[in-house]
Amino acid sequence: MAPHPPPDPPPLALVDAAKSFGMVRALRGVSLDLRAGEIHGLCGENGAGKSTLVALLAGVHQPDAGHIEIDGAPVALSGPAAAQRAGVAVIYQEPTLFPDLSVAENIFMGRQPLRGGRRIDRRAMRTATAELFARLGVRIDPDRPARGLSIADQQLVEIAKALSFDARVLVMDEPTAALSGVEVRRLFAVARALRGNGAAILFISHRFDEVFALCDRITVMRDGGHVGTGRAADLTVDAVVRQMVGRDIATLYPERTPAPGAPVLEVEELGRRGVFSGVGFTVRAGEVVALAGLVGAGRSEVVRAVFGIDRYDSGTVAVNGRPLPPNRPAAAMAAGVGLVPEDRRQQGLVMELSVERNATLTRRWALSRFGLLRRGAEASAAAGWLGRLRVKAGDTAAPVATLSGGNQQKVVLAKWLAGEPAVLIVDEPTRGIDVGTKAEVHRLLSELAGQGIAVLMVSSELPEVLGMADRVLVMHEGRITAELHRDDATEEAVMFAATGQHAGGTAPGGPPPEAAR
Amino acid sequence: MSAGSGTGASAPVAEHGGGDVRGARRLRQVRELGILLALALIVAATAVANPGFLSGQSIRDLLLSATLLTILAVGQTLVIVTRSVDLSVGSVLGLAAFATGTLFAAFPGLPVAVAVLAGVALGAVCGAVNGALVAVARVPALVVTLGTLYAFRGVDYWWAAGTQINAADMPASFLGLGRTAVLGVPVPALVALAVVLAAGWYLASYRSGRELYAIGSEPHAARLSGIPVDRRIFAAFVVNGALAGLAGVLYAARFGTLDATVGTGLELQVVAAAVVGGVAIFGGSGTVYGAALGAVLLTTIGSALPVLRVSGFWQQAVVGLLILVAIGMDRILAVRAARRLRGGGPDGT
Amino acid sequence: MAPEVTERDAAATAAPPPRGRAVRRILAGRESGVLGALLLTVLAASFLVEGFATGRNAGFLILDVAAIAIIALPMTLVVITGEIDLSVASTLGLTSAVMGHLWVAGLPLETIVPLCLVLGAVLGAVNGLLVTVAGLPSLAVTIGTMALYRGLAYVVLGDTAVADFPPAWTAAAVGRLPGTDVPQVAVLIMVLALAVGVLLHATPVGRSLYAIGSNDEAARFSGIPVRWTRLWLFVATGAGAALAGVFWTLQYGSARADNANGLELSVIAAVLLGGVSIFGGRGALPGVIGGVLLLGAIRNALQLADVSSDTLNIVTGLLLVASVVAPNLVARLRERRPRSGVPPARPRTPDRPLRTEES
Amino acid sequence: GTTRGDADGAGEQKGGGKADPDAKIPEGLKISYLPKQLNNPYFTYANSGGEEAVEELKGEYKEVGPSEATASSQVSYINTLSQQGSDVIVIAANDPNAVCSALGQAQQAGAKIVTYDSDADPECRDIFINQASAKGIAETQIKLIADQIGGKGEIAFLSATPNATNQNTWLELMEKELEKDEYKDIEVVDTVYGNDDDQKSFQEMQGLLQSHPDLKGVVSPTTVGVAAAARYLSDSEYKGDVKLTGLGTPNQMREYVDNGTVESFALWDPKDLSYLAAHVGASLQAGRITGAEGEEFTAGRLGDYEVGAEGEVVLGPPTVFDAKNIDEYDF
Ligand SMILES: Nc1ncnc2c1ncn2[C@@H]1O[C@H](COP(=O)(O)OP(=O)(O)OP(=O)(O)O)[C@@H](O)[C@H]1O
Ligand SMILES: Nc1ncnc2c1ncn2[C@@H]1O[C@H](COP(=O)(O)OP(=O)(O)OP(=O)(O)O)[C@@H](O)[C@H]1O
Ligand SMILES: [Mg+2]
Ligand SMILES: [Mg+2]
Repeated sequence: MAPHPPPDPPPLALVDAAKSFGMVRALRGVSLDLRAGEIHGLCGENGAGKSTLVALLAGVHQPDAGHIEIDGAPVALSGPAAAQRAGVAVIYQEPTLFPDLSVAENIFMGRQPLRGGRRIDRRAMRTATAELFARLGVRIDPDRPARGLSIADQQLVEIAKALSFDARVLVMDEPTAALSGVEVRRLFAVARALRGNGAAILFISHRFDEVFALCDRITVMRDGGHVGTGRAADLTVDAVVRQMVGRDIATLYPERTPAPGAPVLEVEELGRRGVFSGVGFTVRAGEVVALAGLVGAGRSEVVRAVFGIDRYDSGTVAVNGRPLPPNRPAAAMAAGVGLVPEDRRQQGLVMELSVERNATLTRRWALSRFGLLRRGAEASAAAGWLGRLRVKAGDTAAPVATLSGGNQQKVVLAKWLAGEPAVLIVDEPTRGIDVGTKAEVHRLLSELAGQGIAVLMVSSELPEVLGMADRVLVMHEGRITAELHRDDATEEAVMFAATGQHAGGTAPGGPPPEAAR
Repeated sequence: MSAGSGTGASAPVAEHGGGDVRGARRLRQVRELGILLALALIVAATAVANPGFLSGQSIRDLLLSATLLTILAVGQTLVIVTRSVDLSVGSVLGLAAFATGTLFAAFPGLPVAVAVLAGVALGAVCGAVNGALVAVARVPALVVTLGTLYAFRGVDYWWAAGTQINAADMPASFLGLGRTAVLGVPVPALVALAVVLAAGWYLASYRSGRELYAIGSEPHAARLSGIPVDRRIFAAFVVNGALAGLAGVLYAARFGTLDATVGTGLELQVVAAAVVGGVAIFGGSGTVYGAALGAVLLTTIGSALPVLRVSGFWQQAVVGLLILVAIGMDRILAVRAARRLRGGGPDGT
Repeated sequence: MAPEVTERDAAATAAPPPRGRAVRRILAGRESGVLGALLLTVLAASFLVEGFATGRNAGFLILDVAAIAIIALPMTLVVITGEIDLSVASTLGLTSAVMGHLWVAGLPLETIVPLCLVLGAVLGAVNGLLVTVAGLPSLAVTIGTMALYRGLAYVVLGDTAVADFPPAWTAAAVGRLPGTDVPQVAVLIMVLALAVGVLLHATPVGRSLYAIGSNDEAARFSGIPVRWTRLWLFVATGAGAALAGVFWTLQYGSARADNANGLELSVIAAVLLGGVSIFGGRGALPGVIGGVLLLGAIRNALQLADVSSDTLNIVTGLLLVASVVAPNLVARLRERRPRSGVPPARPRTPDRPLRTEES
Repeated sequence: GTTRGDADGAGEQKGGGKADPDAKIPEGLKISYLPKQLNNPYFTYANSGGEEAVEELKGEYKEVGPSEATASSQVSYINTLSQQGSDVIVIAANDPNAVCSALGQAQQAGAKIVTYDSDADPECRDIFINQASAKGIAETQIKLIADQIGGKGEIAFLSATPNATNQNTWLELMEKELEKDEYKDIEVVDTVYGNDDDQKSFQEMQGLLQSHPDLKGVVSPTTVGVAAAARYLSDSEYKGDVKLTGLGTPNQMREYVDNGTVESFALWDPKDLSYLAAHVGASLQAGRITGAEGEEFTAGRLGDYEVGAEGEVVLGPPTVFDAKNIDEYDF
């Protein structure tokens, strides 16, 4: 534990807390103290219990054993409202916005500024929202509804909401998972400023560079237990990783010797009014192509259109030389295309279905005979891939909702890998996945490519893009602004193209589409 | 993500969220305008065909007819906005109406105000039963209120036991409530107007009102925000019940003849009024003004068709068609608004 | 339909046991409650109510619920995908009216019946198209078509009733299997139920229905033709309602525009009583059959016991409420109990588990 | 195929056996009343007469019925009654045909079927107690309205549901009655349906008056309709200018007769109707009558009756209520 106990009691501390969900022991006797003026990092594999810990701090769950202390005094947080009253602001792992309400209302719900007669002061609310966004360096119209915001923007609204509390304690569960560098830097600047003002901050992330860049102390968890806490300065990434997974991770990005074959996925002049235009590229068998760009560049939209989820206005998509009918995911699947979507909760998984059924959802027909499902075949097919991806699930018949975020992500991957696609499109495949699994996913992707599968990867993590891709396509405002070969792809080159500065690489697109926002 | 490296801090501030927000908002406002327009069209067309439709008497009749549905639609909106629904309103109205009549029959000298309060209170109690079941037991409102639709009606039948209360059983001062007019506007219509304005004002300007929208928009997030979700849902049901009770009292005052079947089948009309008025059936959006307009629109259609001498056999079909047109129009506006906001996005499934 | 908080908690009870296989899952679900209640009702009524436990009465009971059962089968599928169809009773009425009209016009019944089924399918398709293509909420759409179809029924047949259907046909509708008291229509219902049950519980299509009901976006991302499926389900429901309409007309020997007025609520009540979640994604066919029979049996037994129709209404209502409240209370009580071998069903995502317990 | 043309000669055998006018009425007959709808005040009042008669006959009285007036739910109750072994089922049919097959089964199980208020297909019942001959009702109403409007002008009908058998018969007969020379200046301009729903009737009345500015009178042969129409009239500017008559209950109409909205209206005494039905049922079960035309029997306090054509027994002429006599009745 901490070598020098501070004079003041910590504003928020968890003492010997345990929490079980049915048979799953999510937390077993974890202690953690958040000190004023300090940023505390929390690391752990997927399912280690980080979010559960957050839920206890937020008053969402009550510990089965142990307790929470505020300023040294034990308290029972009966609900989120109680935690808020105690000065704890929380950013949950998944955005929790009200899609029908305006961004400003989302931020101030239940705490709207008032004027005479206890009426809501809309103008004050709008101004305050604009100020918060200014602090974060983003421009989101406070009056627009939250519906339609990208995940990244949703996350930013969440951050603004947490800031609006002016809380003594700020708990952030993977706030950066959906953000790109610019926003992350802004967030860090704000977090440091808050620390300067004496706030206690808990920061959870699977990205070690972030954890080490920001945090003063780091706690590592494993399997619901507390492994250790130490000063960031005294720790190294390797040490933390070893504590987390109980072994060394050789390398995050596997060595690859790409041997691209024939073109498999050919996209030409794809366009959708106001979203993207003139998008064309080819992915060859055995090749990993990354689609990079800033958040909001339209990458997800392009791959969704390719897979047939979204309509497109112009252009063609062909797999193995045969054109795909637009807007028909089933046809794309039949042609051997798979898409791991970016939003696992909304798009990737059916939360109420079991882990097993989610994993076999795309293979319903293949796993049936005479039109009837064969449960045995289903179970074994599911078990195979869930095992390979080391999905941590107590019971594969339990709803997939009971898994931790990272494990859910693995189930989405399993679901698509099981179909043995010819073209695998992955959108942010490692968002929220821990290092161990991340290395595993990378290894898998490259192994698949090695088997001749064409892989198209959308990623906001530059290191991942650079580490994995044979070729990098960079998008900016709905256009491909650069195509970089593995050897030319540097951070600078990608960022230049991604911000539309046309440096390095070629810019196949013309001027940005006129219909851009 | 390597924070701190890259192209430096000079990266431009990106406009997030994008979309033609103002245009989208304008479109949403049109939503209520659309209903108003449809209303004006129907009134105009009917008046051209039969000028008698615009006579003072006829307008008074129209306002009176719309009163009950409007009050019910306002209450229903409160509930629907929280992603619930109350199918039992017809039964609650019937029960409250009968209770009011019985009260007068038993105590002929009762002050009118007491009877009104009693009816409203009975409605609130029924609403509280619904609310408690939905909020405390946390079960789907549609199932619960479908159950209480039968149960309350059963109680009504059992209570009435085949008797009927006639205008003669109620004091003239009470029946007068349904007939007197202030500045040419019937009192019940004024009551309905007051209810609409009060509810609209409350929903738009008070924290707890906005919280109803939050709950309907994303119940889970509402709990995380520390909103007392169960309490709010409960309150919405109680208010809705009380309004149904009020409508029952007004029914008694206006129609004078009361038996156990009063208000049968009204629930779907009420839901239809709210939906036509642009209240999203899955909660989170819609206003009581829209719902009230929806109610007036439906009543106007109901009154205009006989005046237009549309055959009785065609009337119901026309009403159905108009409901479809109204929700279709609403949908078109919503889609357009969404398009402007995001300039694309997945085609809804 | 998006899942809702309250329902989510009801989900708790539906959580399968650790090694949940089909049978045990059904036992653990809401269906078991309904089937148990049915068994109890039938047993109690047999002992307590004179005249209940006779073949003749069973025949009456089955005929009473036949139309509801026929519609409830496809309706179950629709509700599982998170939609609802309130227009079924009106579809029934319109089919009945058209049947009468065509009969008066001199067409042979052998032609009329298929035409009516096609008509029902078309009416269902109208609902389906408005829901899938126009993207309108089904509750709203079918409230509209409920009025529209009933209105059209009046347009077709006006205030008249057509009642001179050939006795051979009307007798067949209420006819019993030779040598028994079992109505012939029971065979039809059983065949349909079996077909729907297999489709729902043992085929890839059934699997996709649950996926659509729980999260239609994820279903689309999994290559499930969501709109197409929903469209077909509405068509099937329309055809089912039309079949019920033909049966109803012959059963009562009377084609009228107001036939089966208000039946939609009985159908929905049976489906919901059977444990199907109104928000989609959850439910099983045995439960629905149990729900239909339970409502019919209670009604029948209470009628025989001379309980008035007022009380019947109250009982029906309370039963519906109890069917959703009871499992929830049980789940909560179980949750309160200290952990035992049985995993208290308490599943919500780690992302959205965060259910507050303020009280 | 099976078309409408293939007439089938399903022969009917009625009133099997011979009547024995002196047969003794057994005690303990189960006489069950099945009104169109339970809790309908009209039937509640009417059936009190039935109860009275059953008591006189020392039988077992029972009233059952659905809470919504539909034929299908009545069928379910008919089945229940036949399963319970009722001796006499007295029913007001919601649909003349839809209840038929169930009634047939009940007959087979030994029950005698008496219809009242609203008949079923003659094939499926033994005797129909007609509240007043349809002709009598039509004539009375036309006479009432003609007198009130001074023998000429536009009139309209406000009926119950478009499907109600008795309503449609009366409407038809009233139109026929109007063809008479003395009524040649009266013109029927519209027929609307209030569905026996108070609010709907109210709105329909309102619609009638607006769309026919020259309307002189309205006939509403349904108690719900006439009351709603009277209420509308009494508050509107048309009061006094537009005459209203029809079939209504004295209690419902008293206020409007008192305030001059309505001059007179007609109805039979439903209590007697139901009373008569019990006697007819008991006589049938005892074998005193079989339902054949011309048979005579005594019905308690109502005196002697004769079975008419098609097994119909007519209660008597309708009573006309006006300011002078209305206070003598309380129903
Ligand atoms: N509501 C719940 N019901 C059942 N099990 C749950 C629930 N919430 C969490 N768990 C289980 O508790 C364990 C800890 O989950 P938690 O979400 O805290 O992990 P995490 O450390 O946040 O993981 P990640 O990095 O993937 O977000 C997991 O095994 C998960 O399956
Ligand atoms: N579900 C959605 N509904 C409506 N609009 C959306 C949705 N998702 C994204 N958008 C809009 O589309 C634009 C681009 O989306 P998005 O941010 O997903 O692009 P991207 O390049 O894929 O970024 P990333 O994948 O890093 O999130 C954004 O402006 C966003 O507002
Ligand atoms: Mg987590
Ligand atoms: Mg994206």
